[in-house]
Amino acid sequence: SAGTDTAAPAGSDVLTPVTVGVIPIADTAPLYLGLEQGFFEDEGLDLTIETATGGAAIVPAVVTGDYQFGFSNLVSLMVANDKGLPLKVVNSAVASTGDVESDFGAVIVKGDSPVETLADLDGKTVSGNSLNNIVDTVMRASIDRLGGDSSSISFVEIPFPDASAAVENGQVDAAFVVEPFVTAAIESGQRVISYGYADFDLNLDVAAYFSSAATVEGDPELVTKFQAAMTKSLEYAEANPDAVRAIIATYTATPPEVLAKIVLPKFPTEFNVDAVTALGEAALKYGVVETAPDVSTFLP
Amino acid sequence: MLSVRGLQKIYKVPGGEVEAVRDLTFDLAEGELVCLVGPSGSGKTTLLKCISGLMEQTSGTVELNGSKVTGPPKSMAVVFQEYGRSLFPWMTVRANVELPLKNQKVPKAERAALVDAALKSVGLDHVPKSYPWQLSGGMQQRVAIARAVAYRPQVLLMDEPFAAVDAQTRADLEDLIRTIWKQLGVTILFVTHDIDESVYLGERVIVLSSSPTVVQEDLKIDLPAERDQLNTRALPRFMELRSHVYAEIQRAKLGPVTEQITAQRKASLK
Amino acid sequence: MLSVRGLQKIYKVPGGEVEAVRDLTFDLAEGELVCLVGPSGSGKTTLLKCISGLMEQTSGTVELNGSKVTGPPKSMAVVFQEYGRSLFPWMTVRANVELPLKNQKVPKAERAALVDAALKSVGLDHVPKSYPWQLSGGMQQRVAIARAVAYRPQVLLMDEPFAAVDAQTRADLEDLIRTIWKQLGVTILFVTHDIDESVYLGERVIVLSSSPTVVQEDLKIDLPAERDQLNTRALPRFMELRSHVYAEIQRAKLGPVTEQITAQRKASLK
Amino acid sequence: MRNQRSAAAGPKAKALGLGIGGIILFFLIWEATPRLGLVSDRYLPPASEVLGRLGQYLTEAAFWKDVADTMTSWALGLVIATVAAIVVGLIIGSSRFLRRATHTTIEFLRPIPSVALIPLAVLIFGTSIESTLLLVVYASFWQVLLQLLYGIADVDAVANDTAKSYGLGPLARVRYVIWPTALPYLMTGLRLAAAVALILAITAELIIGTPGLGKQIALTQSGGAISSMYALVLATGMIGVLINLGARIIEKRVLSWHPSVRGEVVL
Amino acid sequence: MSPLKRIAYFFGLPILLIALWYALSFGSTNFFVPKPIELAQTLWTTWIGERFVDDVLPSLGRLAVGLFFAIGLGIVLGLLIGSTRWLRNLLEPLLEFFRAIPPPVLVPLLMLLIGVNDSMKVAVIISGAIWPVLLNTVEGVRAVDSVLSDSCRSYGIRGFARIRYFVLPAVTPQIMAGVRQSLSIGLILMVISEMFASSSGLGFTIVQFQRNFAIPEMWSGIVVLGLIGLGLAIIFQFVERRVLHWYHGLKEITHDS
Ligand SMILES: Nc1ncnc2c1ncn2[C@@H]1O[C@H](COP(=O)(O)OP(=O)(O)OP(=O)(O)O)[C@@H](O)[C@H]1O
Ligand SMILES: Nc1ncnc2c1ncn2[C@@H]1O[C@H](COP(=O)(O)OP(=O)(O)OP(=O)(O)O)[C@@H](O)[C@H]1O
Ligand SMILES: O=[N+]([O-])[O-]
Ligand SMILES: [Mg+2]
Ligand SMILES: [Mg+2]
Repeated sequence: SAGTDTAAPAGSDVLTPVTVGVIPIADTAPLYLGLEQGFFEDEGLDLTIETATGGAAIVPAVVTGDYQFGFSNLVSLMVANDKGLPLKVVNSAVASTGDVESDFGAVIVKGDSPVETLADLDGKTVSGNSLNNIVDTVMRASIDRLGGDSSSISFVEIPFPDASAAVENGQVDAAFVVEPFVTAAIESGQRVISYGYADFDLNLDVAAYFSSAATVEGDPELVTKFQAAMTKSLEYAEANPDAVRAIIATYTATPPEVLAKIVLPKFPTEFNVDAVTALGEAALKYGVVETAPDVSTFLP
Repeated sequence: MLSVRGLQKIYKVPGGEVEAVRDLTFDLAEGELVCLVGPSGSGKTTLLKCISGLMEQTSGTVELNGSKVTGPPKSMAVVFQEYGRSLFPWMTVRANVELPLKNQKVPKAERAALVDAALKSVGLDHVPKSYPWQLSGGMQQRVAIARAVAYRPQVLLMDEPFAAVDAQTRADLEDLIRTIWKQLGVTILFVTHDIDESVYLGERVIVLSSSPTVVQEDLKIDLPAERDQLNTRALPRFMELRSHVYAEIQRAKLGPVTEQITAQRKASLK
Repeated sequence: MLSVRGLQKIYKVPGGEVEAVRDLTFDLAEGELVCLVGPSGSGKTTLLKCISGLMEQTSGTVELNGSKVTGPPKSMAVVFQEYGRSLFPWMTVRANVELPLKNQKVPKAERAALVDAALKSVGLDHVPKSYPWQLSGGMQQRVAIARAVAYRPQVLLMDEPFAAVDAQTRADLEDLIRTIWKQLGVTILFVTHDIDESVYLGERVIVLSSSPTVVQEDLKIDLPAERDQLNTRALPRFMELRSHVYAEIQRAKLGPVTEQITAQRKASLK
Repeated sequence: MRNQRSAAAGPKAKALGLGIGGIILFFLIWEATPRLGLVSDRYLPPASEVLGRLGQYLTEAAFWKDVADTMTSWALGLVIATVAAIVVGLIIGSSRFLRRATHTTIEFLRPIPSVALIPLAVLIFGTSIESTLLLVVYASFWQVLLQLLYGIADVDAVANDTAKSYGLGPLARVRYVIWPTALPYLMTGLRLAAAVALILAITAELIIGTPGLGKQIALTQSGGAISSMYALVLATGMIGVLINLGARIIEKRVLSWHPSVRGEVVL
Repeated sequence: MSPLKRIAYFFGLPILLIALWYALSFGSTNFFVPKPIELAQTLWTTWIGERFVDDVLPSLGRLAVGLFFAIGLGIVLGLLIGSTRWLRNLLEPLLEFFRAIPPPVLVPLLMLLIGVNDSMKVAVIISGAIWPVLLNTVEGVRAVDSVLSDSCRSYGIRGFARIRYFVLPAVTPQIMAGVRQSLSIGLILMVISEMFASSSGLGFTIVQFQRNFAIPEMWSGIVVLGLIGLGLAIIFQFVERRVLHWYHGLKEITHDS
């Protein structure tokens, strides 16, 4: 890849500017890597990464065309699709590790908690970062699959950074957290009872890159270029975990010693259609969407 | 010049009405100096507020130079009884006196001269940079007087302007008012509690009844035009006049004169 | 009873100092009624504020019954020159007068009697439910007086308490003060601008020089104890005394007396 | 009042000393809370650790860049909001008709949280500084406006009559009477607004992700760098203290005639 | 004022603005910008019924408790701090420090110290709504009329009596200015407090709508907030007229002329 760093794209001097709105977490490392490695430049794209802390700021910007692409979890995109928002999924982004013993998202409990599995959570209080979204959908599905009763559980919203403290202080019985808080929780003596995403499906696509319908229809060439660059970036990230850890340090505030220990997600280039279909059905079952997405048109 | 006709003022208060002024009718000729006396609470301040267009009367009219007064006329200046609150605490003494002139766009040099002269005439040329709240009560009141004097109004309404100043200063200020009046030909309506003062100062003294108020007496002061603190006050006619006013006020205080009696008196005066 | 020794007050103002009172020394015996006169701005209000412990003097001492005054003593009441601002606008007239008594935990029935009597004595028994801002200037001032009277203090300080009331009411209030003074044996220090009033009211008149202030004259008023508006004022001795005070004030106004001269005068008085 | 006078000897030094004393007391309590195990130090690190981290930040150029970004939004937003509120306030405040006619609308718009306007802001301005500005302006505008309206209502009747009787027209009265009377209220409004503007600048950065201290706080939060996060929160608070200090100095100058300021000099 | 005029004043400008909005949004198809009629329908279907009882009422309850304490504490602390110079010097930097911390940052800390419960949400409301009352009270106490203050002192009215009969009424106009600010800030913080560690409430619901792209519903939630604010303002005005009748009398001498 050393060659691509310096080689100017032959033929076209002028790069097409493209802005992607993302959340600055480990999940979006491939995009940063792709920028660093020049994969976007190779495709004739002049990439600008804009960060936001959630979809609330990214989606409107993509819809208005301020950003050409955005990053969001899949259930949010299903909801948007359900509400008739003109958004299109264009590329895979991040998925569970395929390992039920180690993933980047987990349900944690206090070290001395009697809770052993998701099925023991009946009647208890559980937190997720945002309700009626991917986190509680996968938890509910797993609980019910294990013979528990997800409707007996009261879910509350607690942001990932504060969830471990809430578990420790007994304010919630269990919490869904993602890295780096999974590692931190385990180190402080808390226990993982379920790697939530992997438990739902070993290879669950958690989030995706999307664009507006207007961009997809009006500038298919741009989308193709983005997809090509993204694929290269995802492959590169998947192959170079150390590079991933290194680049995360540049755009997050996670201390390096923590970064060295966290579990990285998978960066697939293709969607796991079955898992997405199951996720859609779960979202429908738990009332997150009114109609399950038609996966054949929902995915690119 | 200034004509008050059938003026009535009723204050609306929660749970009732207060008829402060019942029926006042009198005229001020151009360049007259008239003193207004009356018991405490007889509506002198109320009357002044109506004349100056600051408050709307309940009925009756006030006319200045033939046109109805509906808002404060520019050519009028008022010295308020509550002198302390009529000075702006955020301005120095000088700025307080200067403000109306500045507002009238009087050129700077002329303005400075007028302010200096006015402050000097009330004996306050040494404190122009002080703030009102750094002054004694009497000094504050004199600032308010200086402001009115510097403004050179056509009509000057003064509500007990000397209440807070000492006897000597009061005498000086009385003479100042008469001097200004003669020099500038300004029309003055002067409210006071001091009977001697009303006689000494005025060309006419109007005595108000107690509330609800009517004009109880309208007395011509036939003293010489040139007055002087020592000699004028010693004149037998002065003594007569002050005794008359005193008696009238005492009568006023005995109780509100009924409209009937007032009507009679009015008729008899014509 | 009340002893003022070498009192000096310097106001600090941005960019300098104002020496309002230079050196005041005098005594009030228990149950005395002393009038204080002096030119406008001579520091009468300042002096009263120091005596009542509302303001700290720069140097000198004030002693009440042998102990230094450092804060407002409970047994003292003050009627302020700025009467309008000394009344609580959120309380009715009655509540204003009643408040100090309530604060002293005077029983309800006694309180009501005291308030009624005080309001009646100043001629305001018809407006107890009005608010101060619904009253005329003179009425407001009388409310402040009623409040002090109802309080039955041991020492009563009054700062031009009659400035806003009419002549007739003033005469009535003067007699009221003398009556209260005789009945209750209260010690009174009374600031006024009216020379006749000071002589008529006081057992002694203290004349202040103009600022920076010293005592210019301390005059015993040797009039009969029983006074009456018509006869007392007509006494030749009354005329003499008022002329004397008048002359002193005029002298005071001519300029601040130097400390030296004051010292001489003090020596010669002993 | 008595103690005010005894403080006359070096009152400024004494005030400063007390203020610093209060801050030290606060830090001591903070230090003790995790050390005594009242709260786990994984969730609330002791003050010393956070102060150390803050010290480190102070040497980093990136930190100062964030501070500059936040302060730019703050200052711009505050100025726009204040100017707008003063103009609107003086117009509405001096007319009884407008005061009544706008009442419903103002009371309806005022409690709408700026944060609820984030989608709208992003929709109109994207994630540029204007989005943050919109939120800052919206939130602080009402603070100033309302205080100003109350201030205008407080104009002394006699003072206003005096001005009217001397022929001061509505504009002159605004300048010479209404404005000075409302100024103390306005200063309080400004101090309220200054804090709200800072809060909104940080909150907007936090949620929208425009560059500044807020974004950095969000990053440290999601990155689990807890002492860094508290160090940044501390920095935010300190900026608030500095802003208030500045406001106080301006106030002392502008309101030297006002009882709240002069009372301490004279009595 | 006649009732008719009152109604005209109340609805005049809002109707004008809605008409303008209607005209402007006529041809618009923007997903994020609602239309008046659509919004009115959504408002009705979304908030009337179960949601009102489950989400709006509990929020209002917390708001009421929070405001009660914010106003009470603000007045008490304000009187204390305003009349005690050393206390003011001691606390002012600290108070300014806490005032500058954005609630979204404060929430995790309060969660840590108080827990995930109604008390925490009430604490968030207090933490923000207290400032206008506190600041206005402090400033008001500092600016009380000197002659009135002297009157009190000379009559030996001190301590609690001084507060009750003098300072408190004198400062009430300023306090009311602060309270009015606090009402809307409290409402804002009610929303913010429900954005974290929550599972129901008006604020929570609005944020849910926003996240789930239920845009008309989200706007209808904002309208509900505005209406609640308006309701608070009307209650407030009623109370203020009562508490400050002397003040309005005092000031309206000229305003009416
Ligand atoms: N704002 C008001 N509301 C109700 N009543 C009022 C108001 N202002 C004045 N009054 C009443 O009107 C009457 C006349 O008051 P006004 O102030 O005009 O008297 P005045 O002649 O100026 O008295 P004074 O010589 O004592 O100043 C009084 O009885 C007073 O109580
Ligand atoms: N707060 C203040 N700051 C500065 N100077 C002041 C202050 N108060 C009073 N003075 C000055 O002190 C002097 C005495 O004032 P004081 O009010 O005691 O006079 P007074 O004898 O009561 O006058 P009057 O009869 O006019 O009420 C005046 O020169 C005044 O300007
Ligand atoms: O307006 N606020 O969201 O604080
Ligand atoms: Mg009057
Ligand atoms: Mg005085």
